[in-house]
Amino acid sequence: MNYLTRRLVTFPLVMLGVSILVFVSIRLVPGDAITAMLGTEAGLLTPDQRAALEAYFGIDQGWLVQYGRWLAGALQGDLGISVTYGKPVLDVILERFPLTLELALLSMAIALLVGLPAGVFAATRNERSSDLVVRILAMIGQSTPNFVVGLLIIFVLSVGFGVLPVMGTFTPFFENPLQNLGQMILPAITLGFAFAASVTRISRSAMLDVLSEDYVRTARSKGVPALGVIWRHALPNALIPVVTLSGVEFGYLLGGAVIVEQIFALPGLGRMVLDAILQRDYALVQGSVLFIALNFMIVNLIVDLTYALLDPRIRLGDR
Amino acid sequence: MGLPFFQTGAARRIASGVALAAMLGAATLTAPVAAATLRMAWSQDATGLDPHKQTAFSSIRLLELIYEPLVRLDSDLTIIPALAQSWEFAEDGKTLTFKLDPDAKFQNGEKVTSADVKASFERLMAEETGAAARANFLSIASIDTPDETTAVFNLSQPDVPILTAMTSINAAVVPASEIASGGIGTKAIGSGPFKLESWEPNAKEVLSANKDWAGGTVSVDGIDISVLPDETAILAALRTKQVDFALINDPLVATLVPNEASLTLDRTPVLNYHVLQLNPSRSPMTELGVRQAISCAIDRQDVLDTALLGEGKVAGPLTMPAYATDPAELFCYERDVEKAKQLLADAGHAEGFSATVIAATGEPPTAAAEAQVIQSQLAEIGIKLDIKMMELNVYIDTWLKGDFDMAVALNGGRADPYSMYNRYWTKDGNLQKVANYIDDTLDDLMQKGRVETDPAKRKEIFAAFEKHLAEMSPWVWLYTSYIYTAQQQNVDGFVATPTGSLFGLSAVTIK
Amino acid sequence: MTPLLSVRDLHVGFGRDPAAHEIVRGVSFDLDAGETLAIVGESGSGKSVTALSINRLIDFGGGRITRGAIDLRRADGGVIDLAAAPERALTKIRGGEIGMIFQEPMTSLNPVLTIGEQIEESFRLHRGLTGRQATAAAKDALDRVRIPDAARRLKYTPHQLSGGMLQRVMIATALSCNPRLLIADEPTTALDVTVQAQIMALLAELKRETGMAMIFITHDIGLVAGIADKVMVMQAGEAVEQGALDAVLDTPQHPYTRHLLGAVPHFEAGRAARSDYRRPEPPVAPPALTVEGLTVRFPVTGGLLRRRTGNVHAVDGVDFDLMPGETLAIVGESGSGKSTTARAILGLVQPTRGAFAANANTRESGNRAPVQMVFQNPYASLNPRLRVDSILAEPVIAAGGRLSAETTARMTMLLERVGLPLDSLQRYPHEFSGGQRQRLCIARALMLNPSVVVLDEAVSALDVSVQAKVLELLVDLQKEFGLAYLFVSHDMAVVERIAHRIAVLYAGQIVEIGDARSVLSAPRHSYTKQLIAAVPSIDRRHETFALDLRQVPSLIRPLGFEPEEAAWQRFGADHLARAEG
Amino acid sequence: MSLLRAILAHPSGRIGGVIVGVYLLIALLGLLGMTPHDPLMQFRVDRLHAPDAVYWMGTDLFGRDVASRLMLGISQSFVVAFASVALAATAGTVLGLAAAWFGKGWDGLIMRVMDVLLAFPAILLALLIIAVVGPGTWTSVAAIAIVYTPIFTRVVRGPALSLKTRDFVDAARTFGSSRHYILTRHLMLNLVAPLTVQVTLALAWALLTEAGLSFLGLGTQPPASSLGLMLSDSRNLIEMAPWLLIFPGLAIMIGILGFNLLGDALRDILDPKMRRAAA
Repeated sequence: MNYLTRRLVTFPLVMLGVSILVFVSIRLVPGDAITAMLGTEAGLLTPDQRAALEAYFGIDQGWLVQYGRWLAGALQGDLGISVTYGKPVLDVILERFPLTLELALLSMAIALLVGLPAGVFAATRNERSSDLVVRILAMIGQSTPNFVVGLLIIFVLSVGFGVLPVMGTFTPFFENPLQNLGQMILPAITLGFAFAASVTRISRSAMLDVLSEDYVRTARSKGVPALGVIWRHALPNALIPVVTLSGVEFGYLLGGAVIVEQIFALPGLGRMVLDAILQRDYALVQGSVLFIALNFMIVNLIVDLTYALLDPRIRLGDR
Repeated sequence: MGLPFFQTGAARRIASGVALAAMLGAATLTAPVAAATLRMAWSQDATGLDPHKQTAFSSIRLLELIYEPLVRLDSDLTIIPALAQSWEFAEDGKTLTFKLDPDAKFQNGEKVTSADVKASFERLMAEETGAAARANFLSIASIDTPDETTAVFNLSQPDVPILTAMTSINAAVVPASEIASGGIGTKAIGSGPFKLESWEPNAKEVLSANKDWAGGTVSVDGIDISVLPDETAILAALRTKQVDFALINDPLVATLVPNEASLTLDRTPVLNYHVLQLNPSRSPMTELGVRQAISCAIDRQDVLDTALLGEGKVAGPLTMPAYATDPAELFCYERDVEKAKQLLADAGHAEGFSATVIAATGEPPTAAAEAQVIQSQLAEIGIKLDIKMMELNVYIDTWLKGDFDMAVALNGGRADPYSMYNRYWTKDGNLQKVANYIDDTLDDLMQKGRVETDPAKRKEIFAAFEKHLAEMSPWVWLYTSYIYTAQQQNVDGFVATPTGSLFGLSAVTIK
Repeated sequence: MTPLLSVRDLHVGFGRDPAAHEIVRGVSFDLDAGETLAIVGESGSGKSVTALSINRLIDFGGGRITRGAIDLRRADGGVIDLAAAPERALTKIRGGEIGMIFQEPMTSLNPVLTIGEQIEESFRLHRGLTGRQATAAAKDALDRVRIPDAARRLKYTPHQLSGGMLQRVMIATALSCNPRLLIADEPTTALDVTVQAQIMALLAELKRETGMAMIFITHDIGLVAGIADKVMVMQAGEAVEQGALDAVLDTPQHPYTRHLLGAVPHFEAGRAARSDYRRPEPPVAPPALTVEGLTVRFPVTGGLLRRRTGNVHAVDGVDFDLMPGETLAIVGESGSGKSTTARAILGLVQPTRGAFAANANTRESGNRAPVQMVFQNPYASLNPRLRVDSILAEPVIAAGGRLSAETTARMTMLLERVGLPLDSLQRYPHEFSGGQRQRLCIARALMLNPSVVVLDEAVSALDVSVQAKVLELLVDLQKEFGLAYLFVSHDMAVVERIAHRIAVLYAGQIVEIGDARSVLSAPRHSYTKQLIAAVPSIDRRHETFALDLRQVPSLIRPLGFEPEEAAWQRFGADHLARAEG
Repeated sequence: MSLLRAILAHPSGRIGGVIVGVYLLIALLGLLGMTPHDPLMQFRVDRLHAPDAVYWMGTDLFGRDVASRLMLGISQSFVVAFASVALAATAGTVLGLAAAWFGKGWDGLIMRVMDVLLAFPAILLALLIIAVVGPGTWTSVAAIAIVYTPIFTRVVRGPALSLKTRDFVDAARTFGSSRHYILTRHLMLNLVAPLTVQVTLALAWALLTEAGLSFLGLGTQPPASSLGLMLSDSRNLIEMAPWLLIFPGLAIMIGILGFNLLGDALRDILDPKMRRAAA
């Protein structure tokens, strides 16, 4: 597909841009790996000691040399070694990624399972009281910061009910799916809350648009019953904005949900990058931001492919 | 005080709890098996495994469970044996001899020998290691190893505090073989009570008991440490019995622990001190009167009551019980706004001035609150403070450069006054640039204290030092706080030390 | 015997208080089986609302039947009042007993479902057919509307077919379950005139085959002559006149019917052509506009590297000239290149080749913009966020002028000339009706006193009676300012009223050009003949059209392709036609 | 004025308009210092005082009046939200217009740069900016603005591209109108509607983002107050002083609700496509 190849060609360009941006910005931040490791004690180092440590962390060269070295490695798939983890950056990322992916998938599933039917329902009840209730709920969902939702969930469950999923020791899905889901469900709900609200709102307005289209009138004129009109004729046409929104949100979620990961103590990408920034683990910050950006672009690509799947005009057109 | 605003009847609470647990899946209930593994949580993880390089409290707490120094401090800050069974200063104070525990073994099975001690200290002293603690050991001229269990430190000058410095895990003895192979920092092979089985930074550690530990018998099978970055989550985990033992930093969270009948909160006063650092090289803090005015204008107890909910003790510069003076005897520890105004006016700043105070975000958790109370208190004498919060590393960078008017800080304390303060208040102290204050009296007292071996005389010297320091007010010392450990009823035997060490976990039992 | 459909005192309203906002106010009519009723009216007359009320689709458009009855005799002989029927009963009737087709075939089919799926659905719903049976039935339905290669087309999605084809698919769908009543709501308005003729022919043929009744809604009274048995004329929600076709067309009673029949342009095969101008021979003045060998090609790219694989020959070697005071109409169907020609002359498209020269109006000096344009859609060609004074001032400012008293004076003069109130200057476009907006566009085009005005489908978007008035205005302005018009249109009836000369464009080339009366009354080129034959007329009653399934040739040519040099045949003083091979 | 009337006639516009209006009033009062108490005054004897007649919404850890701080917080949050959205909208408009108008290479370049910003995890971008410059009101503004610029660029570029092909732009070209005239009169004026809608919705998002940044300690700095900072400061005090969470929480929710309702109404009013659906 022509359009696809053009998108693929811009991939490396954008990635290069991202890598330069992250490289420069992380180095503009005061403090380095040495102060991150030694804290105020770093002041006790003699100049020779400091030089030795800079060489150890690979920050003794100029930026350009560092970037060149890093880029050369990255092109060969070597993102460098994380100083905090003492492991190749890619290994560290790939250890954290499954959780982030699962969390993103679960939140999206919740958002779509709740938001889509709610939005469609509201659209068919346009301007009636049930529509208003759904809309108000959706707006409240959209206007509550997710840390408030997360903290309230934890608080209500632990104080009010005395139960809480195991926090801290995270169980991978394939080790014990039940326990894993038990751990993931609350963060997923926290993230899915606002996500579902957005899906509700966008699917409602898209459905309203579609329901006023000529072909819906045609379907009705053929005697298609109300449910058939909604699910078979209208919904597939209303999905594109929903896919767009879900794609963007999902893409962001793949970058890690810093706040929710922090509250629920999940070892995901978001916290990893946050910690990497705080600990000045340059290689890890660079590698993971690049990884996240790549994911984001792949998700966008998938979204575009989904458009083609949904809409034959895009599938067969020579866009 | 606690008023849980979702109060429910006990019966309903249990019933709904069960229902909810079922809903969330059986997995959410904590394992009922009385495992002998201690489940523990903390909010800040270690940042590395090299005992000679890591200086953050969070790293030291972990490494103290794995590595051992030659000597360590007990809960009264008395020096007690660790790897060394005994030690002795020579008459001239220039030779220090250690006798090692012949049973001590590293976790790789090798015996701990005097060669390891020599190699460890040589590594520590080498510039390319980049060990911050090197500054404390500059007086070591050479190390002799007459036999496997004897290590002799030859000092270039009498140095009493060096023994206290050796209690730090930053002076841990590591296997010479690991030094040679370059494995320090990537693996953790110590001689301590626990072995590090796995470490996932910022997520969790798994420790197992070291059966061969020469220092005693560890009664738990191991420790699973979870990193829960949000301390409210730690509290929630304690409430739902997911963890047996937790370390808490934030007094706001800690004070909630006793509300839960099944939990015990232990608070131990620590040597670390909360302080408002002034920069005496910056006008108008160059004026003694201005600094003293600030000291007089601050109501230390009020800051403590507000920012830490009273969780701490107003303290002078010397926080170790053996040397501490009653704060009431120190300069202006009773707030005196009138005097402050007078001092300020005498210094030519009757109408006050503006300054910026820096503080680190979340380190300590109470920093922002302290800054705000101080801001409000100083406003009363016309000093307008501008608070600048900084991410920790940015703060450290700024702090090390001495690039601030004032700084809210939580600085580390030591069991020995000299080790604690020589870096700031001697003329060639490594952090003299941070303190930015040169005072012959302080320098002189420091040097005297360093070489004096008679405890009573030392105490006298440092009492004079403390009094002078408080009066000169280069900094405004506020108070010391607590380290908090919370534990379930089934945990027993933990003893905390004022250094904040969790070494006491080696003696913990689980019922 | 009761009629198939009997509508009594139908009232339909909209909004929160439907009774207070009635769009249809007391319409009654009867329709027998096999009969065709044409409902004629302009926009806002309530004709579509009436149609949508019959199968109660109006419920979904925010309307409510406030009064009246719609009695339908069902297949089993029972009578149901559709106005009061529950939705459940209605879904059985819609598609099963009443079929419907709509104005816009391009938007009336679901873009994400294949043609086959959409036709099969009707069989599934009303006949209970599934799987292979339904597919076979769908294929038969497509065959029935004369779609070639039906089996393959079933797998197409709507965007792969042309408008005319889609309207056939719509008809196939609507008729799939042999409804006894078909409602056709302006089914040909969006289509080209030759396609319209074919759809009309198809509908007539199918009606004969099935014996169904039909309600045909249109704004074009000329169109109904060929198909209707009865006519109902609607105005402002009321049926002002109804009766048998001939009676209504020949002896209209109501003034509005007379207006529709008289004042509105109807095609009269050249008889109504203008006779107020004749080309002086030899020419006394240089032409206002000369176009020579105008060629516009758009690249077609393909493959991974987006290499140029061919060209769309949108306009291919067009020559003509236009004298001051003269109107040249360029007619053609969609895709013929007529709009591209106009746009190229205005510099909106870059011509590949060719030259054109415009001469300034000789009567006044200081003229810097000899050619101006009026666009088709008056709603789109005025910036909705600008006030009328800014809109009219724009050409002056663009030409480097300033908002002087002189400019304002010209604005007021032109507003008055195009028949708009003087306070218009302080108003925004949305405060005007479509016809008024087109007058604004004309005034704007005249601000710089051009010698040539290009009118691109300038009256096509307007209601029929408004069309007539704007055409009158154009003729008056032409005389007053000595304007030359290049009038681009697909509507032969309109062209007849305004053109002095006509150029017929087909596939990017002029196939016939000459004096309007001559071209319209005696077309020479086969395409022109076909085009003129397809134009509906009130004179051609109960006429059947032959179905013609030819497709317009593709305009995509390989790289390097050049059309043959045209050979022209002369018919009379001013009438040329391209020789056909 | 007719827009105001249209908003008030629209059911959700009325609610949203009233909420936003009341908040603007509160923000103004907050900025003018017309609060029940001094929002910075620490009544330390009344620390963590439950709501009563004196302290309508209770006091915080320092004994500051929550109601007064809430007013200050609303004004602070509004300043951050309005300033960042204004910056992002301006930058996005310029870039989007440039991309749409110049097309080809410029379009490619601008949109690729926007892709870079979009692909860069937003909160991390904000974090890095804040880490470099240091946290504070104006840094939050800059960070949020940079995160939103690509979104506005897209919002402007799409309609600008389609406006570029509209008849009235074609008409302007036939007159020979200058680029400047076409850009300002024909494109910009018609972009006001989609921009207004997007701005209103972005304001809601900016309030949320500010709250998120404050939670990570990167937003507004003490002792100033913002809704997000109040919320995040309350997190460890939920049990002791629930009013510290409840009031700012409600304030932020209702505020965002107001912006969202107003945005929806504006979309209905300004977007002719929706007007058709509503008719």
